[in-house]
Amino acid sequence: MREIAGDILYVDLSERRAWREPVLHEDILNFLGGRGLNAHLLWKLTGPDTDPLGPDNPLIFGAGLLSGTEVPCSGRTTVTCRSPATRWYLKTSGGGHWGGELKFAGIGHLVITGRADHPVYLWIDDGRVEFRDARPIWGKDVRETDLSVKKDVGDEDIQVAAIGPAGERLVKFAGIMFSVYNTAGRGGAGAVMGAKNLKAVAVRGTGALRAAQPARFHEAAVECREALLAESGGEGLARYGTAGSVEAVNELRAWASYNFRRSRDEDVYPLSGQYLVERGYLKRRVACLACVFGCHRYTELTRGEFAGCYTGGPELETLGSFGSGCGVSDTEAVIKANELCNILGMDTISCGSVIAWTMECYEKGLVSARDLDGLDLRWGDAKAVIEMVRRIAYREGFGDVLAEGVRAAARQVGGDSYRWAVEAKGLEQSRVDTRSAKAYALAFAVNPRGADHLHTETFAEFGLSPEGRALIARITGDEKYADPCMVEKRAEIVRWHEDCFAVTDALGLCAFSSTALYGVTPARMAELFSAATGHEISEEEIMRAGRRIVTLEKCFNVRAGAVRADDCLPWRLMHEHTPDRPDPDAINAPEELDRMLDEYYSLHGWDLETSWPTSETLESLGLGDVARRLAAAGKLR
Amino acid sequence: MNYVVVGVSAAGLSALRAIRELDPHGDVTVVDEETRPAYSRVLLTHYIAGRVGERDLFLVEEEFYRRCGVRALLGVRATGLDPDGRQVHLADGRVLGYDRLLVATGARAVVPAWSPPGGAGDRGGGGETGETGVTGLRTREDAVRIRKAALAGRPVLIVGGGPVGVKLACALRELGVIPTLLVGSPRILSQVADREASLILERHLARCGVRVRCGVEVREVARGPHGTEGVVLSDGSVLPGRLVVVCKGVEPRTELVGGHVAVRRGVLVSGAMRTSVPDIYAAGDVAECPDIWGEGTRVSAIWPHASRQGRVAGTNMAGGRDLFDGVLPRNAMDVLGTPFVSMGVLDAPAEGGWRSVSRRRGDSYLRLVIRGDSVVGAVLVGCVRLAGPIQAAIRRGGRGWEEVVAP
Amino acid sequence: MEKFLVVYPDLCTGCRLCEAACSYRHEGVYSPSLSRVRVVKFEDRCLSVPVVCNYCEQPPCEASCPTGAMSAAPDGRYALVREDRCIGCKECVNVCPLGAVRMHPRTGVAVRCDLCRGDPECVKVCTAGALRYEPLEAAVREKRRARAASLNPV
Amino acid sequence: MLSIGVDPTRCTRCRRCEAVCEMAHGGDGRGLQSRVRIRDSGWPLISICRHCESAPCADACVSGAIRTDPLEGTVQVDAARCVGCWSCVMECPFAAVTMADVAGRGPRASKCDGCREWGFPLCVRYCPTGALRAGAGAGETSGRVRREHAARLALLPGRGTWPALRGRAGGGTPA
Repeated sequence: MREIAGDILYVDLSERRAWREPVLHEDILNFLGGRGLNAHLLWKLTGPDTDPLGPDNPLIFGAGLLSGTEVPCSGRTTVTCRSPATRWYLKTSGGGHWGGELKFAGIGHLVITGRADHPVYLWIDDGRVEFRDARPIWGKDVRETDLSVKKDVGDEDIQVAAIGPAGERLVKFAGIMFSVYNTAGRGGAGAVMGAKNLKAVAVRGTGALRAAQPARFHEAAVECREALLAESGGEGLARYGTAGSVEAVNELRAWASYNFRRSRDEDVYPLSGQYLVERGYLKRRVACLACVFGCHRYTELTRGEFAGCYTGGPELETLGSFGSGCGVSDTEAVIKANELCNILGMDTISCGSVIAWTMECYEKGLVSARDLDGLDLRWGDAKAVIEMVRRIAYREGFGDVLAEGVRAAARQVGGDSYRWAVEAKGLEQSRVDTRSAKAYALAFAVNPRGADHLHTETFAEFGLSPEGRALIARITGDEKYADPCMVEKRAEIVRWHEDCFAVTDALGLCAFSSTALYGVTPARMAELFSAATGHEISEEEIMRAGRRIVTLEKCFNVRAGAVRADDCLPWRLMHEHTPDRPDPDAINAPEELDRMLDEYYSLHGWDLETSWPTSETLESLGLGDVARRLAAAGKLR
Repeated sequence: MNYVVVGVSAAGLSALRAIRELDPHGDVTVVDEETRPAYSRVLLTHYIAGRVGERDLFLVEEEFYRRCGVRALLGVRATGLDPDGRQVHLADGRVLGYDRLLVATGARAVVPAWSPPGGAGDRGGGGETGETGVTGLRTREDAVRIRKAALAGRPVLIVGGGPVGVKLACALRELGVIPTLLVGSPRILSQVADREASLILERHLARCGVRVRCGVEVREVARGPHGTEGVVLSDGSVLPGRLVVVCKGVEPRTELVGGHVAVRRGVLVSGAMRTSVPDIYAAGDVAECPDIWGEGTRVSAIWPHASRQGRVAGTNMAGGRDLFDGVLPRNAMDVLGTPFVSMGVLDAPAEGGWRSVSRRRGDSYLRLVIRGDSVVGAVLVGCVRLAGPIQAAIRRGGRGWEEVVAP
Repeated sequence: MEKFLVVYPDLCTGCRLCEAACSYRHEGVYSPSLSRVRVVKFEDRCLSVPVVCNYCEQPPCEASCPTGAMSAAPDGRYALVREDRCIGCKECVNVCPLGAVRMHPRTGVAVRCDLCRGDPECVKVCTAGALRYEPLEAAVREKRRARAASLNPV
Repeated sequence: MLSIGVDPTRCTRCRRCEAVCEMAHGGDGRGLQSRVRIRDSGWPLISICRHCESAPCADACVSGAIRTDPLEGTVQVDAARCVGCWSCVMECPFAAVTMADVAGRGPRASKCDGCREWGFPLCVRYCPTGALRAGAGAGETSGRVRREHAARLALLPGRGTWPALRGRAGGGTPA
């Protein structure tokens, strides 16, 4: 089992100490690896009052259990810590090749605590740790950092995870960049890294991963690959990337435009994946480790105002947040903003959101041109958007306010601005207008890190693909529930998806392979796990492990003080209709959300009043220890 | 896994290391007649010459076996084998079970008929020189005895003009003794050198003060009141000397496995060092191996082969996979300042596409034996710098030798 | 028909499944450092290029090998490394103009592509079509068509 | 792990390597002590130790004088242990081991030590044409060459008209 899981490497930056511990057999069986084991480690290493930007907040990198193997789409790395943006639980996941390299170095999980007394970067050479001076590269952007570290180490084939200037300046939505353009973006993990004075983690791994039952594992992996390649949505994803569905989402009226004032944009073609291809912006498709699709993009601008710009992306979310979200339809400007976010090390969703919010404030007079140092931040002004991105990263002028996230900014600006601060739990909502997608709404509300789709991706509810409709039928008993406007059965749909998503994350697989495309089923994941570890696990058991992970994450928030009222959606989505969907249901009305939450908590066996998991629920999931800790804190009913 | 290694010299030792590398926890027992840890036989002449001290003869320190976690039964001879019961019988009555057995019993010196009993004895040496004045050169004791005698200024007669005899002659000469080399063949080094090289070296030896007598047969040892006084040659003449060293070559010690596994001159093994019986391996001087041309099998009693074969055997015994690429007979020595190297096939038959190419400048001599367009053997005297590249050419299949020896 | 391992670097997405497949096939484990095919990444440009043995007409690795360890299979259909002969001198590594020959980190012998003895695994997993095992004519035809299309866009 | 690479096609026989090696390791007037030798013709043109992973010279050494340094990965001679038996000379395919006279003791094996006291092989540093190369290891060397090659392939002008890298799987030249 150790051969596939790798060790846990602990690094204490304050003491400049590093040590390895084997991962416990039972922890793998309970929490699988990746996100699951991360959650377990975070729970053990923190208390209710851990300061997100303090030295005690551990920054935990967890490569997936199957990362580094031939299992398709298995290259994801989960970063876990307490979020500086929300102060709640944070798991955020990135692609690229860094996690696999960590595995090849014999390490599954990297736990970083403490704070270095001056900027350092870690050089992990096959498990040997070196603390290297990062003062010469402090301040450099991610691209330069990547090259400098590789040069410093003397090997260009290594993998680097780094933060940019935004992370150094503790921007609350700074991300950690893997392989330059793959972000663990949401929730400000980059700021946690910056607060530790840690510029980068460079890894070289020359070891090997061995499955416990190699032939069986190989067979299972081949089966997964073939199933994924047979998926109807696969080719589109490969050809046009995530942005291939921009137009479809727009037609579904789930396309958050103008800071969620609208849920449809007039012309989104320039923001679509098809446009990127047809106009030649797309230079190549890019794949994370072991991915069979390659939905990541690489774009270059060779002409025009931003000629010379090149970057990974843009993905759907980026096109949404810097594009329609800000009323921008200039593809090149979005690409430029994307490049800036990437090299400065920021989450594009949050960054676009805070700018869109500022635009609305500016329009409504709550923020003046003087506040913005003369910047005329009108809807659709692409250049102003780009300038604002830079100011946020460097915390210049009003950028300093926005760098704290939209909730804090709204508090500072005051007035009604909280109404269009589209965030929940302090995290800016991702680009799905949940007013037109009820399962998404529920999923966003219960997401322990805030309102986005990466805790639970319930893409199947749109019923866009035959596989998705079949899945809904399997969960609910009837294909008719594959309708995003329905409220019925949303709890079931969300719960199945969140279990599945947790298993997917824990194994290091990409969510696309199991919850947007469906080739990697829970049964297949159980088979992969069994063959990889030599420990037989059934489909039910692995899904139960997924629920154990989800529940433990919930418990982290409960211990930190979360109550039912925290499971909500942004004010705007709960109180304003969208003009593009006049029907009365197209809103996440509090009553409707309450109803779904009731169903959801009941289904989970959580207390309806507080939303806290009950003692029986925790015991039945084998989380008795957690129950006792919560009981001692008075958080258990 | 339970491993038994009989005989630890070059082959046994490298097998031991290979086994330990792959299987750190298996049970390993070594059995050897010597009471001290393994030493290097190749170094004996260098010891006599004073180039290495007695302690430097040992390949490993006393602690070695314990450090490797190996049970060492030293000073015991393995006397019998039961392949069906997977057991080795020892002279002291003990019985060892094994899962994998390595036979690395090496070779013993050939004892000529005229040698008195107790002289160059069947352990390849031994015997009380004070009594017989005759010894072989195979063990440490032999070397100590010869060195002592030489330092005491006793005249030494060396019987045998092979590599060991010549090396011993050189070593004694370095000590200041003037040895006499008695060679049965018409020339020295007749097995490992061609005629011209032999003559060059013979003349060089003579120039350096070694007395060389070729084409003479020893009939008996001449004894007098003070012990050995010399040897009587077949023509009746007597050559005086107080110590007679017999260097008539070696033969594989196959008696342990004889009758159980296939034996020709040595124990027949495959490239993986497996004998004809499962789980019994052989390596080193006792083994008879395919040659690099895959044309036949040969016993090759040289150091590099022994250590390489030992490693291959050990690796395969411990479950790894390795192959010995075949015997390429070769020799290198320093003949009182003149280096001499020979390798491969040395005689070129008159027919069948064989020929030889030679070059001589002063006492620097090079001869290649060519079959078809491929080099299959070489002799170098004086300047041996190209020996390595020529050997590589032979191993590669023999082509490209023209480029190697280009002037 | 004689088949070639053809690399279309343009199409490589850099997923490195070829490395996983190769190391699994040859060593039973997943390890890029044991893979005969390597994907070189220029990450700032999201650029990935698979590098694998070119099967040169006059292979410098074979010419430079002093022991004959680098040799073709008896029928000449694929390349071999005779591990029993390899002494680890790294000549082959140093002369290979592609960096396609490497040293096995554990055994210290050279490794290079053997085309999986005529059935390359890397090709089977390359969904992007960057690695193909096809007659040279097929590669040339595709190249020709692409050139024609670029001259006269349809 | 030191690795020294040789590209004879680039060698112009300026013999700077020999001179530098001579200065670094010999230079006491007892004749040429260089551990790298350039021949006027034949093979190998450049004789220098490659520091093999399983070095035949070390395998053949009867006195344990030649060993691989486990840390640096270099093959080193301990002249004090050498008995001058010529076995290593007979084994080295690159003719990289020679015998050098040690005062009063006769010829003893001598070969490249990777200039360990200098930290970097001087012959490589002073080779003006790149006929001698060195890296921290063969892995690094092949990695670098691979990158260079990949860069050539990838950044060819007019990317898009496949610079198809060919790989042959067949016996000999197609008829």
